[in-house]
Amino acid sequence: MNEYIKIFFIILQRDLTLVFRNKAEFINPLMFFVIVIILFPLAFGSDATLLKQLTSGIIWVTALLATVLSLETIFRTDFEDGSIEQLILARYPLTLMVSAKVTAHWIIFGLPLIFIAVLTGFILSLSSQTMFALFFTLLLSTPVLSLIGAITVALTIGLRGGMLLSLLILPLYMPVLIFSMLAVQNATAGQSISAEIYFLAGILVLALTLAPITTAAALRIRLS
Amino acid sequence: MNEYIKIFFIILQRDLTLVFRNKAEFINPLMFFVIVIILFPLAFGSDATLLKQLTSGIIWVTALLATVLSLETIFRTDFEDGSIEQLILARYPLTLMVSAKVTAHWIIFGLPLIFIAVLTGFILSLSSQTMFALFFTLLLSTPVLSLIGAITVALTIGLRGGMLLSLLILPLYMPVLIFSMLAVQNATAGQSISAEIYFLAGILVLALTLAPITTAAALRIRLS
Amino acid sequence: MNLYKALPLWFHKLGALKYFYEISHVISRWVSVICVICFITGLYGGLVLAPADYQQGDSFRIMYMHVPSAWMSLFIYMVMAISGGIGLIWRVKLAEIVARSSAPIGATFTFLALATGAIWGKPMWGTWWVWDARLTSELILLFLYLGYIALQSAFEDRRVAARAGAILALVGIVNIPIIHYSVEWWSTLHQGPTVSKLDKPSIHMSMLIPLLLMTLACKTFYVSSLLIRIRTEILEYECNSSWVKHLLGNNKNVSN
Amino acid sequence: MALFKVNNLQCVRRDNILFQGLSFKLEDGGLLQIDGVNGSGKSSLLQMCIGLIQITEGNISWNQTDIRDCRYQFQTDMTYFGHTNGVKTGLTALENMKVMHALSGFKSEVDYSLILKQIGLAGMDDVLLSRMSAGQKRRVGLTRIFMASSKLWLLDEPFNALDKNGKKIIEQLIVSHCKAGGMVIFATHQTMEIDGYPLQHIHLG
Amino acid sequence: MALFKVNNLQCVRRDNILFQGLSFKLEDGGLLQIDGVNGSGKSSLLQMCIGLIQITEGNISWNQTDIRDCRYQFQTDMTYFGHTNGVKTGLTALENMKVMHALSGFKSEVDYSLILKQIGLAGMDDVLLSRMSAGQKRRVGLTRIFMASSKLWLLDEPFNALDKNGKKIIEQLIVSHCKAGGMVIFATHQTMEIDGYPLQHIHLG
Ligand code: HEM
Ligand SMILES: Nc1ncnc2c1ncn2[C@@H]1O[C@H](COP(=O)(O)OP(=O)(O)OP(=O)(O)O)[C@@H](O)[C@H]1O
Ligand SMILES: Nc1ncnc2c1ncn2[C@@H]1O[C@H](COP(=O)(O)OP(=O)(O)OP(=O)(O)O)[C@@H](O)[C@H]1O
Ligand SMILES: [Mg+2]
Ligand SMILES: [Mg+2]
Repeated sequence: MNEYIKIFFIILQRDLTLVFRNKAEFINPLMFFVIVIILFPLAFGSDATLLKQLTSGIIWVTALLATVLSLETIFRTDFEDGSIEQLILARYPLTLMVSAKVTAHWIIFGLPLIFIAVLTGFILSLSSQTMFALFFTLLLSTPVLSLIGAITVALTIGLRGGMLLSLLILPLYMPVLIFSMLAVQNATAGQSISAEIYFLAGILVLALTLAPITTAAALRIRLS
Repeated sequence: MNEYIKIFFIILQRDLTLVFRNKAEFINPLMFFVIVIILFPLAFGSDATLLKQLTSGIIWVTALLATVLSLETIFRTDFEDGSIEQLILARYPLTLMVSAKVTAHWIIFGLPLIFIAVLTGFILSLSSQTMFALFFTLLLSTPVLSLIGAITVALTIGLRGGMLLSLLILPLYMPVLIFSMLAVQNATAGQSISAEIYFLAGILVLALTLAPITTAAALRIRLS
Repeated sequence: MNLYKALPLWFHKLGALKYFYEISHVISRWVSVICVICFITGLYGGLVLAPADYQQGDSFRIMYMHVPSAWMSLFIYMVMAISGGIGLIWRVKLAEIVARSSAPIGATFTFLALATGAIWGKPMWGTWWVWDARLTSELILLFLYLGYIALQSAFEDRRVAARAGAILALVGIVNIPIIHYSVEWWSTLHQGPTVSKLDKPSIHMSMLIPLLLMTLACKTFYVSSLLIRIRTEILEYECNSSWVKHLLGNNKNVSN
Repeated sequence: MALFKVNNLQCVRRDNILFQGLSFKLEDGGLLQIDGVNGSGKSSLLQMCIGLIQITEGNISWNQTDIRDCRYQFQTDMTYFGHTNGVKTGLTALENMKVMHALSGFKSEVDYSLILKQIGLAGMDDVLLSRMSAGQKRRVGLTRIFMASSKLWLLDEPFNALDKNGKKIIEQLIVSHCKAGGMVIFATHQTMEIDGYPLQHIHLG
Repeated sequence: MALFKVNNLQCVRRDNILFQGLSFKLEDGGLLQIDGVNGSGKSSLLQMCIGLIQITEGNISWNQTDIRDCRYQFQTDMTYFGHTNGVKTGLTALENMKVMHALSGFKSEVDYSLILKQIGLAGMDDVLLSRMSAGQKRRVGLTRIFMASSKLWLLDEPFNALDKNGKKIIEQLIVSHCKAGGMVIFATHQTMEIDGYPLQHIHLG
């Protein structure tokens, strides 16, 4: 068991090192997020009340798109340089290593995303209930996005065209999006959001237990 | 000269073959586009008049994001398998081959995008003036998106993290987005859009003449 | 054709990095003295001597920071793009270094313009931020700077990075006229040209002079901090050359 | 006493039968070279062993058990080194070695710097792999077999990109592994120099 | 009479001077092997020739002109084959050959199927490269030099992944190109068998 924890942290550290060495890669997802958020007002005109109404939706959709964009990096280079074979052939369960990689992705991507989304909400002066809902839904959903994303990436890795990924992934993300948006809308209307939060927490638990196993299986299938 | 035309078409054919062989890659960008368009009503709630007001903006932003997503493929595999070196070392100006590759990208991606955008507009029953503006702005802008995109891809190719690309590219796309949205808004309000259309046409001419040269230069720099 | 060959010759003379390293030290010292003088007098004139605005009261005084830094953000971008272009075409090392070193300063001024603008916007428009064309395009400028900096850090080789950055900066130049003319092309909340209408500035002298002083202070600040950055960059560029090794006592590896 | 056995194995790719009825076995100390022209199925055979290609007919067994039934045990006892190096160019030699060592199960206490020295990369511990030459990268990948505590090594063209000295180092390592009771199966187009250690051959195609 | 000349060339990578004051020249019919251990700078030298690495000191000239001043002419007269094959795995052998032929300037009329046969891939015209073995892919990449009408060939480890027969084919091609007045510079760790054709050596590192 102790050995497993050690392996988990070695893989985690490996992925984090790879990203932190290239500082740009760390900051870019956040920049992408911010830039896309800026795009929308340009596209929708500058009607302030309208924009305010849309803000939390925009933040959420953008978070989703940014995640899709960032996902491919989870396994791509490993696939290209043959590291993935070595992970599969290692003495330890692949599930363990997949979990470490997904955790790394969430640390690099999900955490800062939550932070910046909340910051954006603050700048665009959302109400505190909305902010609260935004924060909680993102906190519960970003790990789910990483976990589910990893499955589809594992399935499509090496197949040409990053688009296949988005195609598979976006439908899977819809339930998360729907419930999160419901929560945000309810919060904005001053209603309770505990039902949605419980539901999202349920999805999270489900994803946490099942997604790594599924991803490992998908990787094996993809490589054989 | 004749030889140049031949080379142009050989490279064009090569890129088109590569994509058509993998049919998924051809359909994916369009599916991505459609799915994202479906996501938005989920995020913004289903207030019909509000949605109608937002439709053209959503279509445009999504087209932009889909382009960013699709761009990486222009040079990535060439870079990985060493084809790009061979293109650079060929007897013909690199600008020529870059133009062929960008043309291929536009045929594969830009053309269907225009088609599907207009179709979406039709389904969501936009007014005919708005549709008209949407169609013309997309027709003039999608080549620009491919052309400018190619420059940034050439600069960032092989650097880890596809995010750097979006960071560099989105600011460069803003002028096009701004003017297109102005045109669409004016058209919806029943005003003339010729000024914006001229402006977009000007950008297109500029991009057509300068972008391939710049892309070729960027590729050389990236590889030295 | 002659210019194509003559210009780099002239530049190479100035561009002899060792020579530049030596004289820049003196120049930067004098420029910073001017900077401090202008800054103090400008601030005094702006915050104390200039009369309160009949519409805006005292809140207009933030102009003395906002307008110069907004101008600097555009100016430095031009410097960055042009010197990048020179480095790209004629392979002049000094021009590459100027472009590289300008980016962080330019980003800082852009940030300042945005921040002071937002602070000024609160009393004027009742909100920190609106999505109008001037504000948005200035924000895009910030991202151009940041993108340039990110691109620089993504390359291992400085010279390759400099040339890649130059291309990005040159392409991004389209944004500059958009920022400048945005107030005329779109109906925006932002103030139209008031100071920069050279023929007939629609601003009172007692307000104008401190503004000009502050502008000069910002310019000289840019020059002196640029020179300081250039000097460290030169050392890193030339870490293998004998004069740098000599300068550093010959026993340190400064490659990173 | 370990036993690696291939029984009546068939390999079909692109609707061609590459080989058929292939049987051989390898016991402790066995050293086997897979020969054959380009495209004869050497890499395919090795990939069947590690499960990257499905076995359609025949079977491969490890200690009398079909490898599909003892995948985990087999993976523990086996180290694979393929066409790709399986290293990250964004990490340094040392960081790569740490990961490889972890994946191989930390069984033995190893001195990373010493291994790098043995494989001819003395002092390159902290160099990023993206700044190494083709042969140097391959050497870093090969440190994997220095750190392995597994019985069976499967090596696909291990001498690719290596210079003469590098080749000799690996040859010696292979022989000493076999002498200590290990087994090695490898594919290469080059001639092995192993000072008379008994070498089996399988010829494909 | 063509002349390829390297004069006082220096190569610095990772702050190490790999070589310094390197000078040699090659005339019609010249065959030059670059020797040296892994990491001695063979690939770097070839990449300097084709402009993928900037030249910092010294120069390389082609027919008395610095190659940086006659890049276009030099590219026309030169064919490069590197560590990577420069082929698309999504295309068939034939489609790849057409593109390579076009890029090399269509100078000679060539029969694609015949060339494939000569290089040992008879009948594989319509096979996707993604379904070929390592050596077969490399062979498709090497058809480039069969179709080239250029004077100077720069080959970086051309025999990698090739079997003995493939190696022989390329060796013969190289020699006959030189006999016809061409020039070849190549880096390899393997021993060439060229039946006594005069072979120059440059030893790096
Ligand atoms: C975040 C908000 C703001 C941003 C990003 C911003 C940006 C800029 C920029 C980029 C310029 C330089 C334009 C050029 O030289 O072409 C500028 C100039 C100027 N700004 Fe702002 N601004 C903001 C808010 C404000 C506010 C609230 C006011 C006052 C009501 C203001 C007043 C001015 C004035 C008077 C000038 C000088 C115009 C001239 O004569 O050129 N700005 N601003
Ligand atoms: N991208 C790079 N950046 C910095 N240094 C590099 C880079 N690539 C290689 N080097 C260094 O340059 C030296 C020469 O590398 P090069 O690839 O030329 O060697 P080589 O002689 O071709 O070796 P091999 O036989 O392994 O192919 C090596 O010591 C290596 O560490
Ligand atoms: N992914 C694939 N799909 C279908 N067929 C393949 C695939 N890879 C290889 N083949 C075919 O299988 C055969 C054997 O390939 P394999 O890679 O095993 O050869 P090899 O003996 O390792 O050759 P080499 O010496 O070139 O490495 C080849 O004829 C090839 O055409
Ligand atoms: Mg093989
Ligand atoms: Mg090499």
